[in-house]
Amino acid sequence: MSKDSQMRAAINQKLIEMGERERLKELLRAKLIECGWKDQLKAHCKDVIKEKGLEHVTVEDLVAEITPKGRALVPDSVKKELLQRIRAFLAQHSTL
Amino acid sequence: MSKDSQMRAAINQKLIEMGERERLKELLRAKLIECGWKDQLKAHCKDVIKEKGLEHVTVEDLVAEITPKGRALVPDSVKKELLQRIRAFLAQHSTL
Amino acid sequence: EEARRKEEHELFLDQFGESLCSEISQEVLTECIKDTAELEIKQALEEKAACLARSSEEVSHSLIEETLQDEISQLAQGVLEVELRRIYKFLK
Repeated sequence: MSKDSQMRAAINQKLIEMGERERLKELLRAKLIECGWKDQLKAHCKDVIKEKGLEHVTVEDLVAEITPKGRALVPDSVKKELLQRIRAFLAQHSTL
Repeated sequence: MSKDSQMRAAINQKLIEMGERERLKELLRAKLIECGWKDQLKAHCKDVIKEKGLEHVTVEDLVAEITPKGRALVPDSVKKELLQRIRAFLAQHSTL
Repeated sequence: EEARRKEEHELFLDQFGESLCSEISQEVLTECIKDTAELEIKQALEEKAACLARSSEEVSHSLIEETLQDEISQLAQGVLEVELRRIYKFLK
């Protein structure tokens, strides 16, 4: 295993052990609600269901339909904030 | 048109198309005789005629007088049976 | 040398940070999208069932009302005719 891979594995383990990975996921979930992303996604879901007809749409179909828009709708500010949190953690917990 | 109005229209159309609406009305007429509703209402009719006097009462007056009791006398079991028939029909034939 | 290692380390942290961000985002988005889709379909089905139940009751009520109107009208007419014939016979 290369030095980089070793370091990645070590940091990942630390993230999990310290509960930070879960906290980061929670942060993102909260931000996605706060910024209205979830509401926009729900509205898009309703549109797709109406368009295709409830009797013709499965969960898998719906996920396939809404995923592109779902990913596109995530505000840059939310991605930025997550990245900043991660960088802060890495700065604190990774050593040369 | 509201969703409920659309649904009602769709249900009625299906019932009519498959002749079920007529069958349900026939069923109801038969039940109204079977449970004594017709006899009770006939008796009530005669009472109203006696009370108002035959020379003073028209068919319209009579209908207006006896209708409230007519509605009240329909047994809950008959209403329930009709609703169950409709539900069973829709369960079998529904692409609503 | 120290500066070079530090620079390499910073670059590694940047790249790793980005890939971790992407990984966590992917995981959360996939989960949220699936949960939302499931919930929306479930709610739509429940709403439809409730609408069907309400509408069936209303259709049933209308059918009863329509039948009663016919029956009451016929009954009233019938009883009145019988009474009139009775009186007429009596008068004769």
